Amino acid sequence: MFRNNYDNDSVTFSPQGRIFQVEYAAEAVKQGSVVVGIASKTHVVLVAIKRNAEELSSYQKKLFPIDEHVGIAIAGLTSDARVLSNFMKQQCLGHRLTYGRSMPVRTLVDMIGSKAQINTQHYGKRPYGVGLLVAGVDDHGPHLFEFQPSGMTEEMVAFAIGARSQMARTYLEKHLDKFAECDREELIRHGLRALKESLVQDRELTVDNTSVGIAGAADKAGKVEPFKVYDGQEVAAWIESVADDKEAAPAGGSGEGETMEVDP
Amino acid sequence: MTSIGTGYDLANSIFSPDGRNFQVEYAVKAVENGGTSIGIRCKEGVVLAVEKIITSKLLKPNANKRIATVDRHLGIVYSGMIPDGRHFVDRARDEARAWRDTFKSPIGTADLASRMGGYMQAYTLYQSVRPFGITAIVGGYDPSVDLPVDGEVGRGPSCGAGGKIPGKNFGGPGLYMIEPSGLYWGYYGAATGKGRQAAKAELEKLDLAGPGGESLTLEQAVKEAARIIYVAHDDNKDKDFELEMTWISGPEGPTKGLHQEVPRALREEAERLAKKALESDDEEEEGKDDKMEE
Amino acid sequence: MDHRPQAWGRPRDDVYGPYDASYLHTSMPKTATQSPIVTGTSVIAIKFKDGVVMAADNLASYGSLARFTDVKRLRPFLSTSVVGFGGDVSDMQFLDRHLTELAIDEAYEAEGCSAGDVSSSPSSTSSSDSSPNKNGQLNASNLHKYLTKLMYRRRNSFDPLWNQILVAGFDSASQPFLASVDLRGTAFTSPSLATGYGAMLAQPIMRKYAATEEDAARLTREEAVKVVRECMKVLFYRDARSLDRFSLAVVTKDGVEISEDEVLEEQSWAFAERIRGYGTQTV
Amino acid sequence: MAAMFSQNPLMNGPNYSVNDAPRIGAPEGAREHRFDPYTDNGGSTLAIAGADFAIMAGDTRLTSGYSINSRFHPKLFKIGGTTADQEDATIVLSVVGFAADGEALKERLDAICKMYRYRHGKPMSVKACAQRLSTILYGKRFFPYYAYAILAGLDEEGKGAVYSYDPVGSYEREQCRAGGAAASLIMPFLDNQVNFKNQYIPNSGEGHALVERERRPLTRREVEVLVKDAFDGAVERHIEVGDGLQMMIITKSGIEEVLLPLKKD
Repeated sequence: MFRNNYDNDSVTFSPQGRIFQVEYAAEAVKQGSVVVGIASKTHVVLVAIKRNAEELSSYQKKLFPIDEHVGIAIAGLTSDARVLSNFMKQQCLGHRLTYGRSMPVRTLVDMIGSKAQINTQHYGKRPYGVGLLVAGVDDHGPHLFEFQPSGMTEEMVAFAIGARSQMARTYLEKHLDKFAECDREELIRHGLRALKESLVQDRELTVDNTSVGIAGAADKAGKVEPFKVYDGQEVAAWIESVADDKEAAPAGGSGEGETMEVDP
Repeated sequence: MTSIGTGYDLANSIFSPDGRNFQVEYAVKAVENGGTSIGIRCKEGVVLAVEKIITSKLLKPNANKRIATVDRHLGIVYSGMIPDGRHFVDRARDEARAWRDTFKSPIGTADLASRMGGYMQAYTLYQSVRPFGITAIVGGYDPSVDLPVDGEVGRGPSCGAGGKIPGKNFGGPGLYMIEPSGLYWGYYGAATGKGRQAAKAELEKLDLAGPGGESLTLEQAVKEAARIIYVAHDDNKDKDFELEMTWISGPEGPTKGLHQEVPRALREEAERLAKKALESDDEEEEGKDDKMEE
Repeated sequence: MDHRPQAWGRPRDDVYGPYDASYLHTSMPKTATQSPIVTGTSVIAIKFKDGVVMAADNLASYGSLARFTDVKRLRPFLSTSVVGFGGDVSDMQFLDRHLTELAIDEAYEAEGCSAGDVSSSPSSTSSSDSSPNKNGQLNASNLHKYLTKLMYRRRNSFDPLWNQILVAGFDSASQPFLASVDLRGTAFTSPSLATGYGAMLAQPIMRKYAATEEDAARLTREEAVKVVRECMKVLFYRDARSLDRFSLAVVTKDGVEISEDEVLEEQSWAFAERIRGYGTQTV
Repeated sequence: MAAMFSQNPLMNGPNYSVNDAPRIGAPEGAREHRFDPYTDNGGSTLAIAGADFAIMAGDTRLTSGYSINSRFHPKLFKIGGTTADQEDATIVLSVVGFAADGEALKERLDAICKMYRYRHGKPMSVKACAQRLSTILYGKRFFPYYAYAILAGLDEEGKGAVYSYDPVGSYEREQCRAGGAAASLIMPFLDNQVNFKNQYIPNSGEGHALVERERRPLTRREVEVLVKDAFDGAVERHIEVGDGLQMMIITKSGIEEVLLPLKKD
């Protein structure tokens, strides 16, 4: 029934020092559809592919606002994500009430990290089956964090999680150096292009299956662009701008790489 | 691992017939897969360093810190499962706060090591929890002078608090390493993680317990720490890594008794020297004593 | 607010009639501060164009007894803000310890958030950063909000911290910030503030110089310090629970300077001779 | 003994809004309190609903006893916006009485509105918000928020809506309401000017035959003038009111804020 004797629960080490239950939970993340996040010096963007169970059903939400300065993208078990999302919302609200400021993004991410770690050390608990990309802005500027079921949280320049996300990550690695200086629109386009890399053959980005979320750090006047999710017709122009642009990549000649990549 | 499969390794807090607790041993395995951490204790203070393997190019450089401050004057570095380490640090901070609540003064390095050793050990006692998959190194500098009690409003009496033995030194640097079993010892130089063998060999050459520790300045210790991490990384060359270093000096030293990140300029200088030392090492290959020259 | 800390938590005489102090002398088991014991008198503060000046004398009184004469009632927070305490001294010490822990927690967060590229500059030993807000740590306005919640929570549990507190520093827009909170959690801000007797004696003087924010933004540091020293002198002349040794704090963007051994110079008690009952009577 | 040291004259107060007879003769246990958690911070508020707008107003003085703590302490708060700066808020709450309770009440209501937005993806209606506010107040029935709240916004039809509350949550929707220290001074003025009470057409008859003046909804301009007049009158007659007048005008295009000076004496 089990692959080995050591994967029954999350409180048993294998002789190699691994905890299989946690590794399996990480597999659940790969079951979810792909989400991509990128941070520049001024903005942080999340883009996601939404799935629908069948032709006539609605699309599963992938991006959630947490507080005015933070949003998340999820891949994996949506119900686990909701637990974490509600927790984060409460923490942000509480912090704002107590200190009159927005919660530092790292502090918030560390909180869910600690919460998830507990589930990997106690019998009768299971690790969360969801991975998150947490995007937010605070006094230090824009941030992008990855959260794993193990409780591992790391700050990234750009990242992708979910099904077939490796292709998106390859795209991101290739364009890594450009992101810092990107403006808002360029950043979204990079996000969408990365997303396209991970699409199954003959699937396209459409207004129905694409979500974009973005937040901007304080500008010179101290004004923050609050995290907002865009769906439906709101993302039409962006999708249009990256449609069949294999040649029309932005200045810097990044297009040549695209043909090299082969979907496995 | 001859005993694998006998069934005594399938649950926590179980002894095998020959008196071993397998799950704790397996937790040590998790530590041995992690990046190398070291600590060096010299007369002027303590240096902590860790090798952070870069698992993805997409990680933000220098943003993910692994050495944590506890109270103001203590540092903790760990190898193994990072989320476990975070939990461990959270607990250490709670202990430091509880100590302040009770005694109105900062916790000593030895006291923190003792409490955290106890905490770690408690996770080997029950079937319902697993041991920590980390080995932690705790460094600190206990003040040698009387500190004001927290919340003190006035100058107090002008004469000393008393109770001190003339000629005896109080306070000073402390370095402890806590293992998944809860076992901990004080060290002059401590190393754990994947490259611990090489690192230990290098630490022993420094002769920290003997005259080496007396003569090593804190700045030299920083440079040695960087070099040792580079040496320890040598077996793992295919992967890139980031070096993170912190230090704690006495009240007269560069950190004024606080646990702080090593200033960037010094760290880069130390890394430059470390790379140089490694290169000349490779050329000679004789394995001569490779003490660094200033 | 009444100038006597003993009167702070009581029903107002003008509303409820005179308070029968004999209620205080029952032999009930005590569970909370029901009255202040050792108290500090006024704290005063005024904004100026680059920051805030605050002062409080070094006396802690036990009733009418001048009990402790070396008590520091101004406390720095994270080297960006100053907190001044009036009222009960033991509650002040509790708050001081609490703020120490808060500052330590804040430093934990700052260390995790320190963006890699701008890692701690060489030779930086203390955290006196040039801009108080850009480092993402709690500024004076955040701290005041926190203290307000703390004081209000304690009043809700009928276990108040018997203090009136002034917080000085900078807000998130890097403007000088000055605000007050008392034992009931009532919080407010103003270009100049004073607790206890200072609210009656010092506040009118300070308002002459800084009636509005605009006025305060024209004051120089020297002028502000001068006004505060003048107020401390007036308070020493007229407040029987005051001392001529005091602490003076100046918060600017460069950090916090507190000098704890200020002495009132050039005192003139000539006015006292004409007042019967004031000093030695010759008649 | 306390009275001996009191600097306040022994009288029943200059008509403070929280006026209570001294509790002499109450049962022994009832006088056990030592720490009085309440105080009155004075000030006054006022709200008037128009055909397609609502106006909330309040002075900005904060007092304790005869001291002026602050000359600029707002009593009006925008509620339930998406962000902390309340840019897209559509509801205004005013609180007067004990300032700390007022502040706590406002923050609680705002947090609830924000959670509502998070859960339902739309802002709370004034009607729902009004009911919720009542529930909050009543929830602390036995340790009340000592705050007189007024809530203003636009209802589903776009008409101005004003809800007024007592400290324990009893509430009703009204055309206009004054609250706080000078409520008793302002309210009769409003009865006469907003609801046209006691306004008759001269010589239209005797006694009950007198014909009332025709009632008509006031324009926004008229209401703004009315509010200023009401506060100028209150400042003249009540020591706890003054310094500044803060006005928020709620229309379908958002909330407009106006600050006017009042006498500072």
